Amino acid sequence: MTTTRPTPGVPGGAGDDTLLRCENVSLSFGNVRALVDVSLTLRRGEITALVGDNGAGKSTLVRCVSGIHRPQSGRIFFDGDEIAFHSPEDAREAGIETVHQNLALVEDLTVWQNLFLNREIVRRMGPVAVLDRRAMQARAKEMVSTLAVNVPAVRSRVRRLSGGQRQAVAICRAAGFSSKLVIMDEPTAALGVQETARVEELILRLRDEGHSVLLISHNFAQVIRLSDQVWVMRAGRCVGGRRTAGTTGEEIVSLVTGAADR
Amino acid sequence: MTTTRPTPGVPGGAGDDTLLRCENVSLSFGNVRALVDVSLTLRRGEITALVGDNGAGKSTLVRCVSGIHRPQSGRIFFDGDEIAFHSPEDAREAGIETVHQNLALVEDLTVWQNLFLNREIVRRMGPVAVLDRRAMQARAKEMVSTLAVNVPAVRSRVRRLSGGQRQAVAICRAAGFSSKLVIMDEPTAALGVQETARVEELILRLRDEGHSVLLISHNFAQVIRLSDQVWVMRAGRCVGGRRTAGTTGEEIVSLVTGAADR
Amino acid sequence: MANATLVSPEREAWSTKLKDVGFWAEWAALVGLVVLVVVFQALNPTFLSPGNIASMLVAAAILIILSVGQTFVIATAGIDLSVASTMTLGAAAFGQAYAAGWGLLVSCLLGVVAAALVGVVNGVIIARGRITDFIVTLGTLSAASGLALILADGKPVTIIDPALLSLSTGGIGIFGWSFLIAVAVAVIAHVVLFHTRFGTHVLATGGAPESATAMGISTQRVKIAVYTISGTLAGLSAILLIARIGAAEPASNTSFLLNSVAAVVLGGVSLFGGRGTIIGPFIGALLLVALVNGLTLLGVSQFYQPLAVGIVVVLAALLTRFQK
Amino acid sequence: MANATLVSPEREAWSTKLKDVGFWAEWAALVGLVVLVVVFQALNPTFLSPGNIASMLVAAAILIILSVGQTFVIATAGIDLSVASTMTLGAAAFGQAYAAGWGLLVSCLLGVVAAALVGVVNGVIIARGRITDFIVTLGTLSAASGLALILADGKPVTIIDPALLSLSTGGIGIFGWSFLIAVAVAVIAHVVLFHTRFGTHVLATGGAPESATAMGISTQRVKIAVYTISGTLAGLSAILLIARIGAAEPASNTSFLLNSVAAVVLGGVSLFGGRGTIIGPFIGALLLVALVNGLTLLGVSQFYQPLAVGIVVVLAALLTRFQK
Amino acid sequence: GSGGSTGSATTADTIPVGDTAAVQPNIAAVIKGLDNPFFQTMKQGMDDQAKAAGVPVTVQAANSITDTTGQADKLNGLAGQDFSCYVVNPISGTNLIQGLARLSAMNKTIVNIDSPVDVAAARSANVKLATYIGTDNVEAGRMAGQRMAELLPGGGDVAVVGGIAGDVTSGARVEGFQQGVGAKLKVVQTVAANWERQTALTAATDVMRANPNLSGFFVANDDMGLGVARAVANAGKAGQVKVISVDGIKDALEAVKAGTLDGTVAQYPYAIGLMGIEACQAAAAGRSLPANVKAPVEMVTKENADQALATTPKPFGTYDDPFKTLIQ
Ligand SMILES: Nc1ncnc2c1ncn2[C@@H]1O[C@H](COP(=O)(O)OP(=O)(O)OP(=O)(O)O)[C@@H](O)[C@H]1O
Ligand SMILES: Nc1ncnc2c1ncn2[C@@H]1O[C@H](COP(=O)(O)OP(=O)(O)OP(=O)(O)O)[C@@H](O)[C@H]1O
Ligand SMILES: O[C@@H]1[C@H](O)[C@H](O)CO[C@H]1O
Ligand SMILES: [Mg+2]
Ligand SMILES: [Mg+2]
Repeated sequence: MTTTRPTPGVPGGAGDDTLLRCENVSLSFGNVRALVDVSLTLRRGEITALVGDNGAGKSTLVRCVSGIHRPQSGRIFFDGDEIAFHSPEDAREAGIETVHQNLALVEDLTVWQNLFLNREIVRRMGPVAVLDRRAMQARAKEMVSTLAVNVPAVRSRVRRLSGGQRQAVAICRAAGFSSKLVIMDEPTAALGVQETARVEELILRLRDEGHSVLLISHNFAQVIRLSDQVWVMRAGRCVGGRRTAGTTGEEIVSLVTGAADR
Repeated sequence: MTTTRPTPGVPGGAGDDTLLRCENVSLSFGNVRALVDVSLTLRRGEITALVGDNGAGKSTLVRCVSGIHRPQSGRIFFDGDEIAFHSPEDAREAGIETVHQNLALVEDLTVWQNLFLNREIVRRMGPVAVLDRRAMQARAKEMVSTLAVNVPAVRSRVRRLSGGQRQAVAICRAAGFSSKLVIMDEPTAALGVQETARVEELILRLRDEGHSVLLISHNFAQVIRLSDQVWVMRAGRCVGGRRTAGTTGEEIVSLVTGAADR
Repeated sequence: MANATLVSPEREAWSTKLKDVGFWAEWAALVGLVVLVVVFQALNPTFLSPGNIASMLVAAAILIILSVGQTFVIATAGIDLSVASTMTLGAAAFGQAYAAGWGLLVSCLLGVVAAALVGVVNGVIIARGRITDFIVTLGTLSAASGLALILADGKPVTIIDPALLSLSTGGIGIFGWSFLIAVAVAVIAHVVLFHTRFGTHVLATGGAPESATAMGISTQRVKIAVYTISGTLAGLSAILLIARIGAAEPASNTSFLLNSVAAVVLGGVSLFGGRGTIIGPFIGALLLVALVNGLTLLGVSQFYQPLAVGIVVVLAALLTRFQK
Repeated sequence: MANATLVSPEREAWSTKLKDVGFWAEWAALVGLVVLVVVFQALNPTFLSPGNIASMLVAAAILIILSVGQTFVIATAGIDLSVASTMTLGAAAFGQAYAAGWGLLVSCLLGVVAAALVGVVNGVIIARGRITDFIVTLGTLSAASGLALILADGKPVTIIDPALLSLSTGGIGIFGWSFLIAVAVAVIAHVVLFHTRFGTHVLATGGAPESATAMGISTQRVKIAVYTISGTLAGLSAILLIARIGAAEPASNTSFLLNSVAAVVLGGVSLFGGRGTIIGPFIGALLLVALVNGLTLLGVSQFYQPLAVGIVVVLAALLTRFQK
Repeated sequence: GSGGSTGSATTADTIPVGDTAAVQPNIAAVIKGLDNPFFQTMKQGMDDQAKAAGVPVTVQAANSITDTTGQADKLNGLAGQDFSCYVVNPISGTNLIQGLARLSAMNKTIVNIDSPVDVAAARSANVKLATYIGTDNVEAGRMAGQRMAELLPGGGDVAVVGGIAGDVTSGARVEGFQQGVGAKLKVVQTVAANWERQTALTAATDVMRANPNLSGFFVANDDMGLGVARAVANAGKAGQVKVISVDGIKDALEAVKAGTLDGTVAQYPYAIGLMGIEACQAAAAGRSLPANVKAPVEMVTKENADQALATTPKPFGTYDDPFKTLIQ
């Protein structure tokens, strides 16, 4: 078993089916070096996992890819082109949907309004575009029922939902719009067994439907179960990558903790 | 393997070493019946786990015990006396510390201020009691270093911490004050492997030092690993209890999902 | 219809709604208004005479329009302290144009544009400069009233225009034109807030700016838009004000500021943003106008009026709690 | 010392602090004040004459004290719109007691107690009734000024008292007594906010009320306390006001309301609560007073003054952004 | 009233005390609020006279006519500077006392115009006023009351629209009005309209509704008076309900001429401002000033409205200006 160095395009061989490539991405907050020369790639049609300790920089990397932060140096390529998103809207336009760790829900809006936030369905009525509430509510019901166990009413405000129900809504939203890449930042952290199982099913289904998935998780069993490729971050750096088929939970733990280096 | 019915004082036999007992506790929010006749007990010096799907009512039960909500009916006994907490302060006075699912941190305060929130150390200076910042900071450093891996600076504001770092702070706070019962609502949900391991160590240490622990977790492997007793909730009801030694992860899953009833 | 049945089981029962505190909070203004009307009518039967209703509605028109603008701003968790001064500036701009003989239409346009520009400035500074709404609009409060004084050289311009006069005195039945304009503004605002993408984005920006940003909503653009709306409506109010008093004055109109915010808050809109209705502030404005009207009708002494207003405002807000 | 070394590695370097936007936001008022002083002094050398400094400091005293009270309230994410009216009520109570011949001390006490009571009422209604601060204090704004009018029968009481006169004219060097009182109030407030349990609880209540509640802090009690502080300080201000204008007047002092909030916000305190300093609002108040004083010294025309004030207020706030 | 003298120990570099007419005063004025044409006219009177005499004058005003402390701050700002004569129009009887005490201590000339400084307060603070020029607001109200009684010989109910509740000037005018109307007229209601035209309009509408038999309004200033007149017209009661206000601003004079307003008590702020500057000149010349100068007041009605309009902002009648001769 050889350690694949995080050289762009290399892990696992082929370079053509690369969907996302980060090259030496760095970002600091004041004197906190959240990302230091991070390079990694993500293949089309695969589930790629990103693991690492708390504060390792995983969410920060995700936020760079989804247009919230802009890297201070380094380049990001998506679907063949170098990208420089100016806003999350750009990333969504380019086909990247994200389930953020903080879920990015608006508590005072209803479930269906959150699901269609900035993707609202409208009907033209003369010069004005009016929201098609009925269509959105019906579609929302479908989206939610595929995932949640205690299905939240799509007309209830998110404020009333339990932690797990909220997570389900956020995941539905990311999965609900045809996108090339779905990023999930700890999507099952607050979920129960049944919900977790459903989300895992959904992640596999997304892959089978041709989407690529970037999954961040602290649950290594889950990572081993689902992913095709694992990247490991430690203290802002990407310290290694493995094809999942050729690794074990123990090896990943040792990479995460740095035991492998010693 | 016999199913212990959730009869107060019964699970496992002995009744005298009961620390907490809930009898037919019910609570509704509008028409959401979050708790329906919940009865369970918790033994002194043990780790008791509470599991159940999202929205099953676990956090609501915890909030009743820690003085945030008051049950609409039913009784709660703690340490031999019936209790009717009017505020979380009462619960803390009685010796119940809680790590809430939402962490209950104040983002704009520093780590040490959060750790000592409403437990501030003061120095008398004539008629006035002045905060002993130095003492609190020193103590805070000790508390934090036992737990976190990427130790957050105790003087930095919580707003700057990563999700995992915040969780560590909240746990430190609950563990840091001598209490009879420490309640942890999904304490490792956002934690990395190393942090999770440390929290599990800490939970065991708390037990060994004579504290009782109520642990809520969706991670059944963890529940089996740590707990002495498991209670299962489903849709607001407590549907069963098991001594951990006599059960398996599979049985718990079937209780949670309701497969056992069919 | 398939769609209808799909939706109906989720429609909350009215009985549940009535038990919900949030529901009452949103309708406190209505309850307050009804109580007030009953009390005043019992004490003085002229209160509900058609003539008095008509004059109350006309008197409320300006406040309603300002409150609608304020609602958009407050829904984004902002506040527009400059509404009243902006209205004054609009009036001053109108006055100068009219005095220069540019005609009614151009003058109206100029008044609205001047006020809208203040809104744009507010919005741009707040959104791009990322300065607290409170301090920016406090600054433009002062700056706009200064500009109005400079423009008008501190003097009122008497405007005698038949069209404007009929705007303030004519109408359909007991509904004066200016009140009907206010109703039209409120209806449009309701549609915009609840039936357009923009409206949803306004609520999202107020409720959870970070989440809105993460979903690709440009909260900056939304902020600029709401302040522009508020400014534009202040300009429209300026025209109604001129029509009402027959003059364009550079006077400060301070009472409109606090009253517009009070109407919004009494209308159940949270100052923390993210929630809002248009009907609430509409009724809130009516409540405030009816209150002063009723107290005057009853001949309550001028010294006791502020006390009575204060108590009623607090009681109206307290209603939300007693209903539980 | 062992303790010191334990702590020192965590002390953020100044260079880091200077790069931090939050740091500049908190000190914008100071930067603004320094810029203003430099500009005014360059344009008119009497600006920094001892006499002018002395009169600016005295002029700032009342605003400083009101802003300190307002800071406590704003730190809990509230707002006290009634400060100015409460001060008026305090003055009216003082005036009646003094006119009745009850002597200076009793009159002062009564004035402060009356104002403190308004604060208690605010706090109790807000905390127990759970009504938005804005609407409650808007109500008491009106009610307190009504009470002041009723109490005084709408007439001012001239207060000629040598002790009060020396309070407003005497002092140590360029520091008038009233300014020294304001400094003392600010120092005590700073200690309370940052070196007592209560202060921490105030910040926690404002920053995350649910978390504070979960930790057993009675946010209700904290709310009542901060409004009582604000009311009491308004009462103290009333005495300084009487000393300054030589009369207890029931007329409203509206400009103090917006100025007190402006001073707090310019002082870098967030209206969303949870953060705060005392020195910031202190400097914010000085900035606002120096601004008007400087414009007067320069002989800026009356019409241009509001415009200038508005622009400077926004620029002072913008400073926070340019520093990055 | 003794004349103030220019120059003092603290400002030795300025013109020494002298009795020649060539000695020019350096004048600062602090008046109430410029958002009302009344005060602008006052300023115009000052500016015109200063220009004519070639003396410098700086006019500052409070932010509004309720801004007592703000006005005090402005006076204090000017007090530190090198002016020899201060013209003040205080918002209340005492709000400027502290600054005036400082000026008196420096031997500056203080000319009090329009609203008087409280005599007792001035005495106790050692404030020496060179002269007072102004109209008696009680007197102005009384004139309005008498006129109202003439207009309504049969008696009836009248209402009063005041400024901000608790305002001193408004209070004095209302008091005078009540004295002037006599026994036949009854004041049935007094409302406060905050010196705002819009508020006055709304309040007057409501008052007429409450008192259908109302036959007259006394309004504490012209701006509000125009709003009340409009309310009367809107209610279709033009001519039926009389409206009299105070000030004599141009728009009000025109309204009187047009018959929408039944009268205004013109106070001629122009003359007050002008005489204020003259007083400074006279004091600088070492003349001794009269303690009290009554500024002209005219009851403007439809009969003399043309005359008033022709000379506005100057008074149309002749009036006594004792300073004219002093500065000759
Ligand atoms: N906006 C910010 N300002 C300052 N520091 C930040 C900010 N966001 C993140 N950080 C810091 O950057 C580092 C990386 O944080 P990040 O959230 O990316 O970690 P993570 O790998 O997602 O951790 P976790 O598993 O706990 O979610 C942490 O030290 C964190 O404190
Ligand atoms: N304050 C509240 N108002 C209304 N409904 C509530 C409130 N708190 C909880 N609920 C509802 O009560 C039910 C139980 O929620 P609770 O948070 O106790 O679940 P949980 O078992 O902790 O779930 P999770 O594992 O997702 O945290 C849910 O349906 C939730 O929507
Ligand atoms: O004398 C003035 C004017 O009448 C003005 O209209 C209001 O304030 C008074 O003091
Ligand atoms: Mg993360
Ligand atoms: Mg929970």
